[in-house]
Formats: sequence, structure tokens, C-alpha cells
Amino acid sequence: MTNMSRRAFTLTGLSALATPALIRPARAQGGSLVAATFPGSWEDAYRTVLTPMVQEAGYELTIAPSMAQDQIARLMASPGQPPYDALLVSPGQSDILVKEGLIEEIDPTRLKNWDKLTPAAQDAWGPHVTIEVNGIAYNPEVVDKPSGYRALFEDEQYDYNLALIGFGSNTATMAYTEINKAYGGTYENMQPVFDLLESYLPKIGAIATSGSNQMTMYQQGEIAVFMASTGNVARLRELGMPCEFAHPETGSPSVPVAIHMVKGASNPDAVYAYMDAAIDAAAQVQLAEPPTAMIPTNTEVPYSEVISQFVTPEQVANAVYPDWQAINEHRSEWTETFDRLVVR
Amino acid sequence: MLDTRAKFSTALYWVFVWGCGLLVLAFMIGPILLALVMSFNSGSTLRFPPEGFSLRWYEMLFDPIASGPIHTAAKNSIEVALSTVALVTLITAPAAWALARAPKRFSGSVEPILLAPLVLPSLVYALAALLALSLLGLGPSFIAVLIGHAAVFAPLMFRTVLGLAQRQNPALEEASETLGASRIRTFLRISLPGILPGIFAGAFLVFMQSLDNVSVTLFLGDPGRTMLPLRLFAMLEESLDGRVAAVSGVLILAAAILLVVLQRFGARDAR
Amino acid sequence: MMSDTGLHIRNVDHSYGDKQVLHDVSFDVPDGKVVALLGPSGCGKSTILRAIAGLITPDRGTISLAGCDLTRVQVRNRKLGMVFQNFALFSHMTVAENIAYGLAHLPKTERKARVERLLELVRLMPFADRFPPSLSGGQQQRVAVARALATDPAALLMDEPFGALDRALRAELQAELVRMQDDVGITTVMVTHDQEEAQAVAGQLVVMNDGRVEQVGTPEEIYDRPASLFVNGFIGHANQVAATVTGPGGLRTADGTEIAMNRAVNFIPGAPVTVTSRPEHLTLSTRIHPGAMQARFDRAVVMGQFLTIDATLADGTAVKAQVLRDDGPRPEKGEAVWLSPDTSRLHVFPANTNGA
Amino acid sequence: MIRKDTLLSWPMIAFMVLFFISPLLLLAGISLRGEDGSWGLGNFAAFLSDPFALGVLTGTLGLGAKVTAFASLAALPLVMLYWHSGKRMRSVILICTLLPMLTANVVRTFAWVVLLGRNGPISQTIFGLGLSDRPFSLLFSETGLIIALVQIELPLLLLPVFAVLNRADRKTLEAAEVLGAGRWRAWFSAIFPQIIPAVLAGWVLVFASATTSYVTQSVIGGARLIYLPQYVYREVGVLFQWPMAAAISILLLASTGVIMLCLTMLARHERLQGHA
Repeated sequence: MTNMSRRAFTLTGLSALATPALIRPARAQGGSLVAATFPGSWEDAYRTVLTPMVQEAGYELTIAPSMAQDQIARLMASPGQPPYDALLVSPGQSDILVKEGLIEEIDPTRLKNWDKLTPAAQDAWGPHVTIEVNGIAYNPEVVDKPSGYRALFEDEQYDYNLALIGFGSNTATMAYTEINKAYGGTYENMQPVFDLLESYLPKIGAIATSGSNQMTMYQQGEIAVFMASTGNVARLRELGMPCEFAHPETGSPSVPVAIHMVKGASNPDAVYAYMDAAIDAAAQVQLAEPPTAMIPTNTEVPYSEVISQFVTPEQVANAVYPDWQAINEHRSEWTETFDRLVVR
Repeated sequence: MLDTRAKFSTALYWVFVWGCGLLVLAFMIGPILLALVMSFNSGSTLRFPPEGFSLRWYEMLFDPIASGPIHTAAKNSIEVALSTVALVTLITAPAAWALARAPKRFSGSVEPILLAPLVLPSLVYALAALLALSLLGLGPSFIAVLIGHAAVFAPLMFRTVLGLAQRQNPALEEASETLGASRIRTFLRISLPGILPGIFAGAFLVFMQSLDNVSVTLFLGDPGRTMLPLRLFAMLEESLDGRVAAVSGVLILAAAILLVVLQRFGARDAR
Repeated sequence: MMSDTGLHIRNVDHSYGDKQVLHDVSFDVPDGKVVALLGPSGCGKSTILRAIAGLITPDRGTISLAGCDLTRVQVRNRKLGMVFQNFALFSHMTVAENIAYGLAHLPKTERKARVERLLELVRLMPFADRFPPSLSGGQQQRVAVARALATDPAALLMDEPFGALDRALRAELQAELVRMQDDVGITTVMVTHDQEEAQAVAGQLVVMNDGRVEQVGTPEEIYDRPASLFVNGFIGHANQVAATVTGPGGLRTADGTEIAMNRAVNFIPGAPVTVTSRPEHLTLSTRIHPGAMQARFDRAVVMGQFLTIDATLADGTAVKAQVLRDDGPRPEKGEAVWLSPDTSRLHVFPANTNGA
Repeated sequence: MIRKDTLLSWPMIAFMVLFFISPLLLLAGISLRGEDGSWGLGNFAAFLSDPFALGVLTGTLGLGAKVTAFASLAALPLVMLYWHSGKRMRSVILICTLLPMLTANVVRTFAWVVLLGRNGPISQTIFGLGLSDRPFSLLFSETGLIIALVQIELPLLLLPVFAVLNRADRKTLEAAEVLGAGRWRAWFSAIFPQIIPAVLAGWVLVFASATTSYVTQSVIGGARLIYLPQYVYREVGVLFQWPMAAAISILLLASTGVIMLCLTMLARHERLQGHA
């Protein structure tokens, strides 16, 4: 529990708050499963795209929106009586889940679509359903395309236009570790980035409470630059906002998103059906379109038009993968430092 | 000299009363009118001033496919709100009625307990209730939210009913009894009409509050059932979806209509 | 006295919490007669009325009506009509609905006819469809009476029925009530704190004080032969003078005036007593007079053909006298005067200890 | 012993004791539990000895005080206007007061997000008038949060005062004026004392509500302003420190309670003065 990383709490996160004795919602047992997904467009997309597919396989799917961190909190809170059957998390959290023994290795032979996945997505702990490529979102009507992370802090045109967010966000955490490296730090020494942030705070546009909160501020013109995934940019464009994606000079930190089977899941068959649906070509074709614009992991699915505007399969193959073990070791401490740094 | 000063002071008085008074009034309803205006915005983002007039957000909001999850959330929330109103009415109206007639010593010692939730933060209560639930080995559920809402919002109705019940002349009920009416008839024909405006006003308040509550709903709610306020806040935060404005428009309209109805009905002595 | 007609209250005790508010209250209301319960506020008169109505259950005692014990009968089955203080009209119902309220058991046409008859009785026919708050106080009172009479009750109970009305209206409605009572002839108990009202409406008075019945009798009996100092002072004015018993028919007032009674008083010599006299039973003189009390003249007020005189005895006791205006002296303020009582009309009570 | 005439109140009493009071007692109990399983005031000591946490506590109480103060200032002219208004105007004011209270939190918050933003009317007006060299945002600032909270909580202060004014005697004002007091003095000496108890009652509600309005605090206040409710959420939802969250809740409860008690006592005192 102590090694659980801290995350700036957000409203969306709240909508799925951890509860220690959260018992699975009342529902018909046997033919159904509860799958946690990220709230918002993920939730909507999974509900509309996957529910009918899982139903066809004979199971009833309940989508419970919850941030990755909250999913873990709930699981830890009720050992032996998991509130979910399947989780949706990134490696940052997968690591903790494995260490705490909360998830099970899967049996790939039970997934029809397993062989269609890219090799990187064939994870023993559960298939990767997409990969998030992170970089910088910017408003071309307000600022020039940033050349990379350093420019954001050093070029005056970004002053008062940049949004930052705490270490609860995977996107931000990866950005900070990259920036830290650029300013001479290491995972063991994050002081350079904190020094940078402290001196930059007076010129900051806003500090967001969550990743999605940045998009609201962007829409309002409150900010014009923020650390984002390609999916964020696609969503903003879908809403009619001018928005571009810039790859940082140091490479684009990427993070896969995986579905895991919870240890003690009431209905493993249903979980397999759900996983299979999520990596199914038909589903991923739909999910690759706006507003979700998820980069597919199924090799049969071509990059959609919107995704191609941001990344190429080559870029994805060469993306930067941060060391989550090192990050998790320090994350709670970083979160604390950051929070105290920004609170006025 | 003294006269001009007095005149100036009086003029200043009226400028202050009318000028500042109306300004504060505008300050109070301005944001609501603004939300209403924004809901007719034709632009895709919510900037002020709006780009033009359109009903597109309303169309989108009422579209059962595009806004299905919102509809479900609204349905869930209305279900909880209506059940809460029913439960609260059932326990609160008789209690307020009885306490208005109980000995002062008794009602004086009990009322603080019944009114406490008015000033206690519902967040703290939600946390406490969740702890209690987990201790009992129970999980968040519809029933938990219902009971939580009832506990937190019951005082709203208790207060409105108590106010009327206390002002109701007990001799009316005695008169009814001396005229041969049974207890039930007395209650239905005499006591109830007297406190009915209070029940209506209370039901209205409880309904609105239940529909709007975040903390209790959040802590005690079944994660698989999205509730309206949580859904709306997620929308407000994730992307300034114009439908938030449209929902606001609908909610403002509902509140305004109910308010006028209430005013007409019996608010004359509800407060 | 027949025990199978009329209303009988026997040995009723009642307490609110630790406070006993009724002590052994007994009185009778003859069939078809009006009895007024009279006393200062808080004397328990309303409590006894509520006990008769059944709104409270007394701790002890019985209440019977026309031979039936009412003590165990529920309020709604007692078949009594009650007019409440401030009338307790149902403001959300029309006048007609108010009157019809107790007639739910009757068929519709019969109910309608009965309501009309009562509206006629109280002369409120044009107001049938009005709501009570829009009526004047007098009209409201009549609605209350009509509503109480509608059920054809065996007895009528009225709690300060004129209390909420102004003086002029009160007299008019009292007269009307007497007229109606003559028509209907219903056994009636009325509670009031106003002695004139009681005397105007009731044939029998029950004077209560501090939860006890002090005296029962006709207005005349009570005025002329008060059973206690309290009754004496409460009904009409009574001048009270402290005195000591000197012999079988002799008294000496505090200022030393010897008064010779024309009858024996039942007190042992030396006992402290209070002697009372009505103002009209004092005569005024400007010269010393045997058996007269010396006083200082304060003022005189003309009341029609009478003169009401205020004077103060040597020990500071204020005294009122009422004399005919024509004869008699007109002293100056501060002048010494002598007041001689009509010894046949004097009342002697044990010394007043509570100052009432 | 249950008295017969109070019978109907027992279901509600039982409900509130069972479902409202006992969870709070439980919460108080859990707040005494240390991380290592021991019992004591460790959580309170840890919270109060952390300058950051203490800052959050004082910041929260300060927020409540500021909102209460500004709400009172804003309420004054409107209360005076209400007093001078006729029946029609009074009901207009009443509806305008009830409306913000009865519209959903999301509506009010949403409106303020638009109003306070960098492209919102406030910023644009001030920038347009040349009073500021660049558009600025009141969002995520305490100023903006206070403005929004004042608007949201104002009805809680106004309604009890209006209720008193509806019953207040107009003659006292006339008497004061006959005695030669000017408009101002007449109002403040004749009417103002009558509404003081209601104002104090309103303060309790405004203070309690402003210090605990989690949603407004977090959406309008943003990440850089942290108040106790957010701190509690964070202990529960993020750090998973239940006993600590319970302890902070109890502190929140206690500080509101103490202020409530003070105001109630003050109200009693004033009323006594009024009678003397």
C-alpha cells in the first residue's frame, strides 16, 4: 500500500472512488462480468462497441468507469471478493498488480485473436488493446509548433499558455521524467525537473486536476499547450478545436494499455470473451476512428486516417518506453513533492 | 447646510438600496441566465459570447443514441431521487407532525438530532456511511444510496413540515374529533391539508438535492450505475461538451417551473 | 336532582405532569340549561371542559351525560358539540363544508338539508360557499356554533366563545346565543373569564379558582352570598378590610373602628378576619359617625346617576363606594370622610392570607 | 419509555440514529486508529504537526470566513431592498433567490467556469477597458472561487433573513423616522437588530456550506488550491489512508461545530440584549 503511487485526485477519478468493502454490484451471476474502464470516451466506446460482441458470446458485460489507480485501490480493499473481473490499466499499474498478486496470467490459447496481435502486445498478463503515444498538444492559432519539451519552458511564446498536471497522470509522469533527463537528472534524482517547475510556476497557464481537465481548459482558451496523447488531440479535433500534435525531440514516450484478468474472477470464460472482443479486428477498426482514435494492436487493422496524421507504425515501433519499475519506486514521493510545490 | 447633508444622505440611501440591491440580484441570477444563453450556442465550444443561435445541443441531448448514457444516468438519478422523496416523506412528515405536538422537552432534545445533517458536510457523512457499510461487509448499492440520501436530506422536509405543523392550531384536530371524525379521517381531512404545502416544498427540495448530490452518490453508489451529477461532471471536465449547457437549460427550466407551481400552490405559508 | 338527565361532573382530579390542575371538581348541568364556568385564567375551567369533551382523560372522577358514563367513551363517540376558543374553523373548507364536516354519515340530500337549516339558524345562508378567513369575527363565531350544532349533539361545550370578539359585538352575539338557546334548548357548558358574559348567558355559574370549584349557584346567589372571599372579589367589586373578631357579633377593623353586626359570626373572638362590602353598600358622610370607618377622600367619578368614590383608609387600604349622585356630600380631595357599611350586607371571611 | 403522542416520530428518530448518527460515531472511532493498529490521537497529531496540512486547515476556515463576509456584504443592499419592496417585488426577489439555490450544482459551476475564464466576459471586459495588459483568468484562483461561492451560498443567508422581515413590524421603522432618525440610522437601529439572529443562523449555513463544497472548490479552485474536503478525498481515494481521512473529517466537523456553537451562543446573547 505504501508503494502505491499517489495521484492527484480528480473528479473523474472520484466518479469511481475506491471503497474498501466494495462488493460486486448486484447482478446475475454466472453469465456476466464487470469490467473496469477509464471513464469518459473510453467508457462510452467500450460500452457501445464491446457490449454487443460480448453478449453475442453469451455473457452480459457491465462497464464500470474507474481510473486505473482507483481500480487497484478497490481491488486491494476487498481481497477475496474482487469488485471487478477485468481491469484496464497501463504498465505503471500492471507492475503493481503483478507485485501484489492481484491479477492472473492468461492462457493465450483461449483467445481467438491472440495471434493477430503485434508481438509487443502479446503480454503474458493480458493482451494490450492499444498503445498511447504521448507528446505535446498545441493550438496552432496561438503558438508555433514546439520543437520539444525544453522549448515549452524556454521559449517565451509558451508562457501563460502551458498547462501542467501532477504525477498522477501517466502522460505527465513520462513527460517529467523525459524533461528531467533533458535537464540532466535521473530517475534517482528528479531535482532538476522540480527546480525547473518551481522557477516556471509564475508563468504557468494552469495546473490541471486531471488529464481530461486539460482538454476542457484548452477548449476554453485557458491554455494552448499541454502534454497529451494522440487520442487527446483527436478528441479535441472532433470537437472542432484547432489542435496539433508535436513529437518531442527526445522521442515520444509511449504506453500500452492492457486488459488483465483479476485473480479470483468469478467468470474467467466471460473475461476471455471480453478480451477477445477488445482485440478483435472489427472492434479495433471502430475504436481507431474518432472520438477514441485508439492505435490498434491487431495487425489486421490499418491505422485510421486520423491516427495516421499523428503517427506512423514506425514511430510506434521506435517509441520511448519508460522504466515503470523505477517510476513506481519513486512515484508517491514525486506526487507529494509536486502537490506541495504547486499549492499556493 | 444640515438640510442638504440630510438630503444627500437620503439620496445615497436610495441609490445604495436600489442600485446595489439590483446589482446583487443580477449577480445571483446572472450566471444562471448565462448558462441558459450558452445552451443555445451554435458554436462547438463554450465560449462567451456565443457564436450564434441553435438548438443543436438540445437535439444532441435528446438523441437517444448519441446521449444514451446520459439518459441512463438521468433515469438512474431520477429513480433514486423519487425513491428518496418517497422514503423521506414516509418517515419525516409523521415525525414532524408528531413532534409539533409533543412536549417541548422531548421535541427540544430530539430536533437537533433530526436537523444535524443540515449543517454537517455530506462528504463527511458519506465517508462515515461507507466505513459503516464496509464494516458490515456490505457494498455500495442502490439501497445504500437511497438510505444515504434520505438521511442527509430528510431534515429539509422535516423543517418545512415542522414549521407548518407547529403553526397549525391543535384545536382543529380536536374540533374534528368532537365532530365524530375518526383519527384517520381527522389526519387526512384536517392535519394533512395543513402540512401539505410543507410536504410539497420539502419534496421539491429533497428531489433537487438528491438529483444534485455528488459525495453521497459517489461513495455509496454502485459503480456500474452511473448517476447524473457524476456523469455531468465527467462531461464538464473531460471536454466542455455543449450538452452540459443543454442539460443545464433543462434543469433550470425544471427548477423554475416547479418553483412557480410551488409558489402558486401553497408556498404562501410554506416558509 | 335527577341523575338520569343532564350532565354530571363528579370528583374530577387532573394533573399535567406534576402539577395538579383540577381538585375534586363536581357540578351538575341540568338538562337544557346553560352553565358557565367562570374563573381567572389558569383556574382549570378549560381543563374541565376538555375533560367533558374527552380531549383529556381525567385522573379520577366520572363524567356522565343523561345517565351514561362518558369517562371511557372516545371523543368522537361522545356526541358533544364544541365551540373552540378562536373557533378552530377549517380554513381550507367552505362554510358549508365546515358545517357538514360532522355529518359524513348522513346521505347527501339529508346532509345538504341539514346544513341549510343550520345556515338559516345562524343567518349565514349567503356565505355558504365562502372560506372562513374571509368572514368577520362574528360570522366566524356563528359558523363555529352551527358546526357544533350540526351533529345534533346531546350537549354543547363552548370555550370562551366570545373571547375573540370586540365588546359591542359580544353583547349582540350573547343575546343571539340566548335566543338560539331558547329555540334549541340544549344543555350547554360555557367557559369564560368574563363575569358579565357569564351572567348574561348562563342561569347557573360555577366559579372556579386554582383548580377547585369555589361556588355553584345562580348569578344572584353568587353575588349576594359569596361562599368565599375569592368569589366575593371575583364577581363584582368587594372592598376588603382587615379586622379582628371581638365577640359574637362584633368586629374591630385594623384602624380601630368597631362594627356591630346584626348577626353572629362563626369565628372565635380574637380571630383575624377580612370583612367585605360591596361599593353600593357603603354610605358616605363628611362627619364622624359611629361604626363608620374614617378615610381620606381621593376622587369621585360620575357614572350615570351614581357617583363612584375612591377613598383610602388610614392603613392604606383603597376603598370604593357607590352612592346616588343627588344626595350626599361632595368632599374635596384629601378631606376626611366616614364610610358606614350596611352591616346586614357585610361578609366576613377568614383573614386574607394570599392577597387575592 | 415511548410516549404515545410521540409514537409517530420514532421511525424517523430511529432512522437518523441508525443511519446518520452511528456512522459518524464509527468515523470518530476509526479516526483514533493508528497506522500500526494502535489507538490514540496519532492521526490528529500527525495532521496538525504537518505545516502543509495545517495550512490546508487554516486555508479552509479562511475560505469559509471570507465567503461568509463577502456574502454578508452582498446581502445587505438586497435585504434592504426586500424590506422596502411591496408584495410583487418581494416575490420577484424571492424567486430570484430560490432559483440559484435550486438549480443543480453542475449548472452553477459550469456558468462560473465560463464566466471566470480567460475568454470569459469578466476578463474580456477588464482587458478591453485597458485595465489589464493581457486577458487573465479568475479560474483556479481564490478570488474566483470566492466570487462563485458567494453567488452559490448567498440564498442560504438571505432566506432566513427574508423570513424574519416578512414578520417584522413596519411600525418600528416609522417610529424611528418620526423620532428624527435619518434613513440610514432608522434602518440600522430599527430593523437591523431584528434580523441579527437570522443573520447568525445564515452564517452558520454559509460557512458550513462554503468550507465543504467539494465540487465547486475543485472545479473552480483547480489543482493549486487545496481545501479540507479535497484532502479527505485524497486520503481516501488516492492514498487509501482511512483512519487519516476519518481524522481530517472529524477536524472538519469539529471546526464547523465550534464556529456554529460560537454563533449560536452569540445569537442567544444578542437576543437577551434585545429583551433587556
